[in-house]
Formats: sequence, C-alpha cells, structure tokens
Amino acid sequence: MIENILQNDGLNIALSGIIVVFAGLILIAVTIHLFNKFFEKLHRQTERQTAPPKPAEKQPIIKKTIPLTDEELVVIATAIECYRRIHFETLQSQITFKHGEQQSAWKSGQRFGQRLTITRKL
Amino acid sequence: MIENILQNDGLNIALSGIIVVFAGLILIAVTIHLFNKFFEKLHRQTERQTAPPKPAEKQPIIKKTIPLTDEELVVIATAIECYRRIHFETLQSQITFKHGEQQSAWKSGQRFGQRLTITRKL
Amino acid sequence: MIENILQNDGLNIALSGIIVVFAGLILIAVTIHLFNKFFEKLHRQTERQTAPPKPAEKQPIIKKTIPLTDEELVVIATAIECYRRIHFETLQSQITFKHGEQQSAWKSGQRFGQRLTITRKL
Amino acid sequence: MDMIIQIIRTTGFANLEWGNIIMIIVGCIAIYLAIVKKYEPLLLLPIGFGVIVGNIPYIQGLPLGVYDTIASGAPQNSVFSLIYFGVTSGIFPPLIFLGIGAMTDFSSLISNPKLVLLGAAAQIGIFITYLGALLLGFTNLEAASIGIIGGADGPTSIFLSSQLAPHLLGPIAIAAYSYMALVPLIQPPIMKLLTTAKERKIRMKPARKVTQREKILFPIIVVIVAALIAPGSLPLVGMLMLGNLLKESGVTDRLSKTAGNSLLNICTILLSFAVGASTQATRYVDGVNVGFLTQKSLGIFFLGLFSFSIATFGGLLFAKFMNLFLKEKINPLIGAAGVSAVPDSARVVQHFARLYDKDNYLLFHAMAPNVAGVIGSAIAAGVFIAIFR
Amino acid sequence: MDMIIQIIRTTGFANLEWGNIIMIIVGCIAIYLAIVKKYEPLLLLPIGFGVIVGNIPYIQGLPLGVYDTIASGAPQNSVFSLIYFGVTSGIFPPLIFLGIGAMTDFSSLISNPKLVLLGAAAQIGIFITYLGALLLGFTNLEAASIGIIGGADGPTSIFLSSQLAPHLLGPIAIAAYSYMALVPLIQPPIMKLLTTAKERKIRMKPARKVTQREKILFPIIVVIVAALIAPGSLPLVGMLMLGNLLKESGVTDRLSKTAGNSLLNICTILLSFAVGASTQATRYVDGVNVGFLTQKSLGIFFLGLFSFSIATFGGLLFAKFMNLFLKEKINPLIGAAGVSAVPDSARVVQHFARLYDKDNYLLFHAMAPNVAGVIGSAIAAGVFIAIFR
Amino acid sequence: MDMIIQIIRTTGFANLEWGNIIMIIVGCIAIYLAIVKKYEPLLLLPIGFGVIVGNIPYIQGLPLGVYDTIASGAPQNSVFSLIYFGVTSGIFPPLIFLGIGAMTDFSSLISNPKLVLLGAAAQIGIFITYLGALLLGFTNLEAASIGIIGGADGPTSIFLSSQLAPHLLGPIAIAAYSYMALVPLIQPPIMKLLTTAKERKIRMKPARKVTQREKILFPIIVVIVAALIAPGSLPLVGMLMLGNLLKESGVTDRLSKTAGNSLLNICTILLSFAVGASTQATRYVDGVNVGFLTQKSLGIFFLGLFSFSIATFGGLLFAKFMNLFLKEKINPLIGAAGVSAVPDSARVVQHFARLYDKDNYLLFHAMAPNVAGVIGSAIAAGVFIAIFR
Ligand code: NA
Ligand code: NA
Ligand code: NA
Repeated sequence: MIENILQNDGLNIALSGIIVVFAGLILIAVTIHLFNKFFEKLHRQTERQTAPPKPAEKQPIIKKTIPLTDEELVVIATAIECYRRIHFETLQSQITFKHGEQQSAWKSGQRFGQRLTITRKL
Repeated sequence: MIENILQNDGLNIALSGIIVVFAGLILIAVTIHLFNKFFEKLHRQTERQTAPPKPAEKQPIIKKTIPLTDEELVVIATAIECYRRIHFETLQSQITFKHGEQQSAWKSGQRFGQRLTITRKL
Repeated sequence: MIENILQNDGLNIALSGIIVVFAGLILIAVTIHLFNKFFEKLHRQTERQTAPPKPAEKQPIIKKTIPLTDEELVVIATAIECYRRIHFETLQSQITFKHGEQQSAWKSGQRFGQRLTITRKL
Repeated sequence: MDMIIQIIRTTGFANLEWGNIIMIIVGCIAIYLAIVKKYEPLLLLPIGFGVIVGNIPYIQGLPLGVYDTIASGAPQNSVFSLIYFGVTSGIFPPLIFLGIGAMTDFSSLISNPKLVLLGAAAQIGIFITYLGALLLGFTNLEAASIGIIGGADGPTSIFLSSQLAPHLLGPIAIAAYSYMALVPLIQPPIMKLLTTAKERKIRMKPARKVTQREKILFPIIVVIVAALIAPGSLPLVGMLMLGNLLKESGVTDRLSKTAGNSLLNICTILLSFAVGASTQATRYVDGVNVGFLTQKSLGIFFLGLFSFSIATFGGLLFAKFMNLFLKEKINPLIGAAGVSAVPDSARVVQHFARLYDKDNYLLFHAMAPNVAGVIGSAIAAGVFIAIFR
Repeated sequence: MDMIIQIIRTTGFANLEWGNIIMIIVGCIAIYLAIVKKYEPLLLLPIGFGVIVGNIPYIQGLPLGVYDTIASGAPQNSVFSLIYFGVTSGIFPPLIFLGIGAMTDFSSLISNPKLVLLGAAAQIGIFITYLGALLLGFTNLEAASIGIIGGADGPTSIFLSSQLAPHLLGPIAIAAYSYMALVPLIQPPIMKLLTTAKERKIRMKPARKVTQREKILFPIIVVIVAALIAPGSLPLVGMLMLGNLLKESGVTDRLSKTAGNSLLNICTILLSFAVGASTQATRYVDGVNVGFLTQKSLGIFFLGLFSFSIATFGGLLFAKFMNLFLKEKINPLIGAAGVSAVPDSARVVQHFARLYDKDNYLLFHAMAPNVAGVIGSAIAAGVFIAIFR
Repeated sequence: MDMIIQIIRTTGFANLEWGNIIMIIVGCIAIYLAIVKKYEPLLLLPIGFGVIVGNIPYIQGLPLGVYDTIASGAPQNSVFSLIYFGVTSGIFPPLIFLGIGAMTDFSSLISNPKLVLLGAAAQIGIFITYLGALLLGFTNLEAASIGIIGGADGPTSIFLSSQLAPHLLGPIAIAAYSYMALVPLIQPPIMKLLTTAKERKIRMKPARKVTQREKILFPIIVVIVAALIAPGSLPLVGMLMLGNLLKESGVTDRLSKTAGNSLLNICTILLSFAVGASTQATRYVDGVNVGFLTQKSLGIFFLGLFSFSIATFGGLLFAKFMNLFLKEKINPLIGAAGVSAVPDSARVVQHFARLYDKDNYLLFHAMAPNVAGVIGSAIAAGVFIAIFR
C-alpha cells in the first residue's frame, strides 16, 4: 500500500512535521537561553547595588511572629509531617509516581509548600 | 450627539434607574431594620425566661472530649496555627486582600473556623 | 378509575417490575456469596504457604521513618485529632448524619483515613 | 414618567400573585426546617431558596426562569435554564451518585448478602404507588415517576422524572426529599404496628470483617449483574459503583475524594437550587396551568406519603417472613431500612430498637437493606425506563 | 517543499499583524502587574495570558479562537469557544457570585443598614456614564453595558454585557478589572478634593455584634426585595445570596466551602482566560472590524475611568449630604467605598483615613457601603435588563 | 406474561454477544492491572470500568450509551453521551493539561535548554507511525491520529483523535494509556540494545538552580513560540502553560490548586470513564461495524507499540548524535525519556542507569526531555490540525 503514502503526500507531511517540531522546540530553547543570559547579566549589575529583598518575602510568616525553642519546633514539625504523610503523601505520590518512593524533582511538589527543611532532620 | 440621548430616552432611563436602585436598597435597609427591631424585642422577652443554649452548640466539640493542660493546648495550638499558616494563610489572604496584613472583618474568614482564641496568646 | 390501570397494563408492569428488582438483587447476593466462598477457600490454601505482605503495604509510612516515644505520639495525635475535629468533623458528620453523634459503620468514613487507633486512647 | 411606569410594570410587585406568595412562604419554611430542625439541610436549604427565587414573578419575555429557553420561545436561554438543563438532561443525578458511591461503605451488605432481600421487598412501595397513581388518573409515564418516590432516593426520583415526566419533576423531587427528611416521623408508628416487643429486642450477631478484595469486587459485580438485568439502571448504578470502586480500590484516592467532595457538592447545590426554582406557582403551557400549585402536586404529595408507608410495610413484613425460614433470626425492624433514605432510615431503626433494649446496636445491620434499597430502586427505575422509553 | 510552504502559511509568523504584537505586549503587561504589583492577580493573570493566547494569529478555517463556532461558520466549535460559551451565555458570573456570596460577611451592612444609601449613591456613576456613552454615539444597549463599568464589579459587568452587548464584552470586562485594580490610584485624589481635613478625622462608633439569626435572614430578605424591585437582577443577586445563605446557615458548610473554593476558582480561571482570549486585535464580522484595537475600546476605557470617578464623587457627596441630617456624623470617606471594587475601595478608605488619624479604623464601617454597592449595581443591571430585553 | 417476555427481551442477557463478554473481561483486566500492578491507576481504573459499562448490551432505542444522541437518532441525548461530549468536543484534554501544567515543574528543562532536542527527536515516532498507518491502509486523518500515540501523551492523543478521527478515539486512547503503563517493559530492552555499558554510566553535572523569574517567563515564552510555530497546538500548549503560570506566579495559588486538583480530577474521571464506555464490541453505523473488536483496533494496537519503540529509538540515537558535538557528554539514556509518558519514562531511565552505577541519579536530567516531549507532541498535534483541518 505504498501508493497510499504517495497519494496522501505522506512523506512530505511527515518530514515537514518533524521539522516544525524541531523548529518549535529549538526556538523555545534559544529564547529561554537568551532570557537566562539577559537576566544573569542584569542580576550581576544589580547585585552590586542592593541585597535582594525577595527571599524574605518568600519565607513563611512564621519567623516574624512565633518565637519557638528548637524542641518545640521539632514537636510541631513532627506533627505536621505526620499529618501531612497521612493526608497528603499518598495523594501526592499517586499523582505522578506509581512504582517508587525516592525523592525527585517531579515529586518534590513545592506547590504545596509542605517540605520544611526542618522535617528532614527527623 | 446630544440627540442620541434624547432619541434613546436616555435621561428618563438614567433617572428611573437610579431611583429603582435607591428604592431597592432603601427597602432592603428598612426591612433589615424592622426585623432587627422585632428580634431585639423578642430577645428581650425570652431572655428573662431561659439562658440561650445556642452558643454551646456552636462551640467545637473539643471541650467535651479532650481534657488538656494549658501547656499541651499551647503546643497543639501552635502546631495548628503553624500548619494553618503554611497551608491556608497565603491562600486566604490572597483571596480578598492584596496589599496588606492588617486584621479586618473581611479577612477574618470565620467560615474556615480557623481562628481559635487561644492562638492569639502566642 | 380502575380501567386506567387495566388500559395501561398496570398490574402486569408492577408485577414484572418487582420480580425484576428481586431477581437483580438476589443475583447480586448470590454472586457476592459465591465469590466470598471462592476467596475464602483460596485464602485458606495460600495461608499455609506464605504470610500476607499486604498489611505492611497498607500501613502508613510513619513507622518506617519516625521513631517516636509514646508521649510524643500522644501529643501529635492530639494535635491531629484536634485539627481534624475543627476542620473535618463538621463536614463529615453533616454529609451523612444529621441527628446524632454515635460511631457507626456508615460514619466511620475510612476513606479519609483519619481514624488512628491511637487517638481513641485520649 | 412613562419610563417609571414601564419599570414598575416590570417589577415583581406588579406581577405578584397569591400563588407566588404562598410558594415563597413554603420556601421559607423549607429553609427553616433545614436550619432549625436540621432536616436534610444540604438539600432542603438550596431547594427552599430556589423555591423563593423561582416564585419571584417577572414580566413575560425576560429570560430569567428555569423554563425560559430558546426552545420555549425566550429570546435566549436564561442562566437558570442552563443550570436546570443539568436536571432535565438527567446528568446531575448520576454525578451525584458518583459522589455518593465514593462515600458509601457497602461492608454491611457484603458481609450479609441475604439482607439484600429486604432492600428488594421495600421496593414494593414503588410499584403499588405506581398502581395508585394510575388509579388517581395519572398517565403511565407520570405514574411511574410518582411511584419511584417510594424508592426514597432523591437522585433516582429526579433521574426517572427527567426521563419520563419532566413536567412533574418539581413536585416529585420535593416530595421525595421532604418525606426523606420526615422518615423519623413516618416510620416509627409503622414499626410499632407491625412488630412485637419481643421481635424488637432481637439482637444480631456482629458481622464478620470484610476484606478489601471483596469490597473491590462488589461494585464490579453489582454493575454487571444489575445492568444485565435492567440496562436502564446503568446511568445510576454505573456511576454509583464507579464512585465506590474509586473509593475501595485504594489506588485512586485522589479521584474518589474529588468525586465525593467538590463534584458532589457542586452538583448538589445546582440540582437542589434548580429543582426548587422549577416550582413556579402557576405556569401556563399552551393555555394549561402546569405550575406547582395544582391538584396534581397535591396528588403527588399524597401518593409520596403513601409510597413511603407501603415501602416500610413491605420491608418489615418481608423481614418477618424471612424469619420463618431462618435459623438465626434477624431483627425485623431492619426491614424498614430497606426503603433507602440513606442513612436516615437505618438510624431510625437503631434508635427505635434502643428504646426497647438500649444495648442493641442495629445500625450496622440496618445499613445492608438500606444500601440494597438504593440499588433496588435504581433497578426499578431501569425497569420503568426499559418499558416506557 | 510545497508542504513546508503550506505549513509556514499556517504558522502564526505568517499571519502576525502589528495589532497582535501590541496586544501580546498588553497581555505581558497585565501579567507583570498581576505578579509584581499584585494588582488583582486572580483575574489579571489569566486575563493577561488569555490576551496573549487570543492574539496568536492563525489561518482562517482552523477552529481555534473563542469566536470559532459552527454558528459563525467554523467547521466545529473550538475548545476555546466552548469555554467562552460560559461567558457569553452569562452562566459564569452568577456562579462566581455564588462563590463570592459564600465568602462574604455582610455583618457590617446588617449592623448599620442606613449605610446602604452610600452604596446606592455610588451607582450614579453607572447612569451618568450611560448618558456619557450615548453622547459618544454608542447605542442604547452598548451604553448600558459600558455604564455598568461604574458598578466596579467584574461579574456584573460581564453578565450585563453578555446579555446586551456581547461584542463589547472584552474591552468592558478588561476596563472593569483594570480600574478595579487601579482603585488605590483613582480614588485618593477625589477623596482629597471633596473632604475637609476635619471630616477625614471623624471616628465612627464600633458596630454592634450581629446575631446569626440576622445573618441568616439577610440573604433571604435581600433576594426577595431586590428581585421584586428588579427581577432582572435575579441571576446575580439570587446566586450571591444563595452562597451567603449556604455560608451563614451553619448547616451546609460542605456546600459553601465548595462554592467558595473549587467552583469559584474553576469559574474564575475559565472566565478570565476566555475574556482575555476574546480580545483579538482585529476581527472582521461582515467586513466590519470589531476587534479590540478600535476606537470603541478607547472610548470604553475613557468612559470606564470616568464612571469610576463619578461613582466615587457620588458616594462621597452623598455621605456629606447624609451628615446634614445625622446626629451621629459618619465619616464621609466611607462613601467612596460605595463603588464596590470589594474589598479594595474599603481598604483605600481605611488607608486614606489613617493618614490623618492613624488610630481611625474605618475598614469595618466601609465594608457596609462596599457590599451594598455590589447589590446596588446588580439591581442597576437588573433595571437595564428589564428595559432593554 | 407477555410483559415478562418483553422485559426479558430488554435485559442485557438477551442481547449479550461474545464480543461484549470479551470486552467485559478486558475491562476487568484493566481494573486488575490498575489495582494490583498499579499501572496508571488514575486512568486505567475508570477506563476499565467504563469498558464494562460500555459493553452491557441493551435493546436499541434506549438512550443509554455514549453514542446515543438525538443527532444519531436516539429519542434523547443519553447521560453518557453528554459526558462523552466532553471528550469528542475536545474540551477535557485541554482542561486536563491545565491541571497538569499546574502540577508540573519545568526547572529541569529551564536549567538545561539544549535537552529539548531530545524531546523533539522522540517525536519521530509520531511521524514514522503516521507513515506506517498509511501503509496499512488507514486514511490520512486516521493515520495522523494513530501516529500521535507515539507522543506517549494521553490528552494529546485524545484531543487529536477527537478533532480528526473521532470514530477511532476509543482504541487510540486505550492504546496510548496502555503503552504508557507498559513503558517500564517496552523501553529497557531498547535502551540495552542501543547504548554501551560505558555510555550508561555517564554522570551528568547537577543542574543549576532556576530562579522564580525564569520559571514565570517559561510558560509565556513557550506559549508564544509554540503557538506561533504551530497555532493548532494552542488548546493544548496554551492550557498547559496557563496552568504552569498559575503555579509559578506565586500569586494565584488558589487557582492553581483547584486546577491541579478538583478540576483535573473531575475531568480525569469523566474522560477516562467515557473513553472506556466508548469501546462497544460491535457497533453498526450505516451497516458497517465500527465497534472496538475489529481489525482496525488490532492495527492501532500494533502501530501504537511500534510508535513507542520508534520514539524510544529516536530519543536514544539523537542523544548519541548530540554527544558527537558536546564537550560535556550527556548520558544517552535520558534520550529515551523524550517520549513523554511523564514521569514514567524518566523514572525508567533513572532505574536503568542505576543498574550499572547505583549512585547515578538521572531523574532530574531525564525530566527535561520528558516534559519537552509533552510540548513536542502537542506541537506535532498542532501541525496535523493545521494540515488536515
Ligand atoms: Na430505595
Ligand atoms: Na457597585
Ligand atoms: Na511526547
């Protein structure tokens, strides 16, 4: 049925298709790369003038308002971690991971903000 | 283009419109006011006879079932407050408030029942 | 208006209907019963050969990773229970139960996995 | 000045009729019962509010009410008609069943399959009421939709009415939900009448624990068997069992939680509100008043009460009948739970039994006929669909 | 080779026009403002992204954009047109109001009902802008839709436009949301102009506590009264108050949480995105350019700013007028909150007042006219619908 | 008696064919694999259940199945056909992509953009399979839809089929999801075949940390570039990137959570179930059997496996090809992740590499071609739409 390919202009379509896919993804890669370079440069310039206030903003409000001893923090973090594992972990891991337990970028799921560094000490 | 207004009966429509808006809102205000008066009166009458059992029902079930020392409560409340801030606060505050932190009626969001008086002591 | 029943073949329809309902439910009951028997038999056979690894998998991951003293567990469980009651209980109980508090199979709601045995000690 | 008069003519005040006022009061009563008496608040509250909204009169031509569609001559499909489409098209009830399935534990039924018979027996209420409705002069399609009220299951009633008699959907749905809310008042007298004090005190053996495997197999078996017997029950039973499988499988928690929470709640709000808003006091189609305040609605409410009673009779008597053959007697009270009205009628059974033996806990046992009744009335609906479609 | 050329002809590059580039930049600016300036991010972010998506050009015949429906000659209804249907059919705004109602506390208004007058007064902006739009040559339906921008309420504006002037929906919605985001810049100068330093320092008595019963009665009263006065406001007011009743009843938490969370968020994403995607720079219908980059849009943006200003004037002046009669003076600044733009304009009032007396907390008091303004503009929309439908 | 016979004629038992029984068993196997083997349970479970439901036979005329619409001659649109409309109209896949975007972290790709080439190379599987399908005698539209299986991306496959070859949607969707579940079995042999032991041990430098600004810019850049190159990819890429922007912006958490949770789950349940229910064993349209159990489906399953293999070949070989030019060699195994099947194929890469060097963690690196593959196949779908629409 090779004529089915020829009649339908199949080779042309396939070739053009893969070219467009490559073109699109390369263009994306290049644009990202250029923006990265640009901001890196910008960053180096602004770095000399001022300390970045952004991380402070990202920090949860906890530090501002609740002074706690380390032990208290451990207890609290344990409770949270424990709670999280019961209610969220299964959920989370089932979304994307089906066969394993190991940590990964995909699984890190920072969108829920549930990974406090402190819990890792446990 | 003043004739566009005249042709379209614009002045009449605008005037009628604002009148209806005022009428509607005033009627709402009056009705609320009357009901308030009515219930106030009713309340004063019933007050003499019986203590209201409603607040007890509204109270979370905690008190009934878990006897706790103050320290335990503080620890627990801290954990909850901490958890809440991590997972809910950002969400909450972004719904309605965009430029500030101060407490307000609008922000109080009692619909989630997350504001225990005890956490305020911290 | 008895003729309305006759004209519409009502008796026949009603009789056939109840028969189908019974047939369907009995068939379901029988099938369940047969499967139960089958698996019971299977279970008894396999039991002699190997210990079931499934419960281990069902267990939450807690045990694997967080060694805790009993007191800590009580504190944590209290926090969780407390949190749960505030945020989930009302919800839960309103879904299915409207007039009571007692525990039941219907209410047990294991789908949220919120009932740790340990919390029952409190 | 003309303008003001024209606007006044469009206000509700100018078009208000007595029927509307009565219905608005009915809506307020429903809200009162939902909030103060806690009668099925998740349904009666939005229904009551919908009744109020649906009885605000407006000048003809404005596309506002649930019946104002392009098909019915309105300039455009009103917002409420789009919501009501979810009811009339029959899509909300199966989605609600999906959510209910994702929250229901069928353990009781699995551990004691013979109790499904009670769930079957109570469906006699459906078919006798169907005959009763024919007697009162309703058409075949109407009678079937009215009969299903005896199934004591809101989504099933609404689904069947939407398929067979959409013009009666409002009163049927409201009758179904009202009597479900009133189960604690309707059933006890009948229980008292039909059981002896000794029977009421029968205790039942604790049920065996059901394995996860059985729980997973259950929805698959039910859907295959029920749908083969009565394919018309597929939308309801299929979705109910899909939800249950999502729950019991243990690998799709994420899906079952959403089905039993967001999806169920969204559909519940929209369905209840739209059903409420469909109860315009008077409404003329081709010159005939097909509104809520007609004799037909009265007949439906009467038949609804009748069907709940017959269903309770059926379940109780069949339980007594079963006891003639069983070595291990069952408490006949749990037969009353066969009407569905999950989980209220099961709770009524428990409560009633404890009046006579305060340590007799029947709730778990009563859940078996209770959920079997849900499947039973879905099959009954399927039979009606097969016959009348 | 032909194939490559044909494909290139279908790429966006081949069809890109200056208008598209400008709009894509506009979309990026909206996203920038949403993220960096935090201006109404929940709306401006998806709108901005939608503007970008809507201005990617494509060869005619592909069913991609929000306007590509079978009715408009496309081979099939595009995915985006299905989403946009939720906007043009008017269903998203009431569902959003359902969610907003489930999150809004009307205590302030209930405890001090006379402040609703301020919410009424600010709606003067709607009607004067309506006249202004007529002056600029817009048709009656268009003028009404443009006027409603002065209501400072996104869903209301979108709902009215979808019913009266769907072809202007894009610019009207974006003008409304933009100016709502810019309320902190628009209002203070007017406040300064119209109030004396002494007035700004007026403190108001703490409001009394409102009982749950009052909170429950409120939505029922509002829906009955508002809808009787202006039945056209039913979809908006009805849903807003249903949401609020679900919240305040205390027995339907489950429903109010979903309404104020999942349902609200889903509708917000889809509505904002679709509104953004409807802003194609140029678009020809019957040979006439009805795209976004036309003089009409310019006029709408000008009138929108005008209407926000007039509304602020109206609220402030009426507060001063009320003070002529009141024993207990109100702080006239809270009149500015009558424009709605909940809760931004109330916060602007608080912030402005504290510049002159840092212990003067007006936020709670300003919420009363603020939420009254929402109801007021919904009634205004209802009036327009009653007149023009 | 006649009645009983008539009812029996409507039961599934009376209409059951061998094909149905086979398909019901297939459905059970899918459920078994989902629960016991944990193969893509979120999809295979509802699909399997849908297959069972879709193969319960019923008498013609009852509006029950996904194909029973008024347009196809049924007395009314069945409930399942309304759900299936979300599939055939193409709206579910983009909404699912919205949710996936709201859960996906593109850091890996942003930190090492050159790896997108691997995601592009693996799409060769799509186009070669397209040719293969033409060879087997499929039409152009069918061949394109079958080819896209090689994109290893469920929503993309379903979207393209819904636009080009809706009659093949069932087998294409099920082939796509089945092979995605089987990626851990399909890919390792090919990896073994094409790489040397030395290559498999290549370690890659830890990636640099990506700033939030880059993460925010990423979705905007991707949507503009991808849609300009292939406007037909807008529904998929646009929604994927909208979801990602909602996530990364940091100001719309509320929206991204709902998109990635409730909305995603609802669409997943309904889409999977409806796709499953569309696999009726035999179904006649104009006298031609277009059911699931036909030679065509067999061809599709064969071509699907072929396309997954070719895609893996493509990715691996291109990685080796890139190494000819790169100073810092990449581990060619990560090329296999270019097929998409997120995140399974990336995990397969990691697992396979660790067999040879247990401290070699490639997962993060493999995510770059993995997510690039998603964008790549969406672009490929866009090209097909541009050519064939
Ligand atoms: Na029932
Ligand atoms: Na307003
Ligand atoms: Na791919």
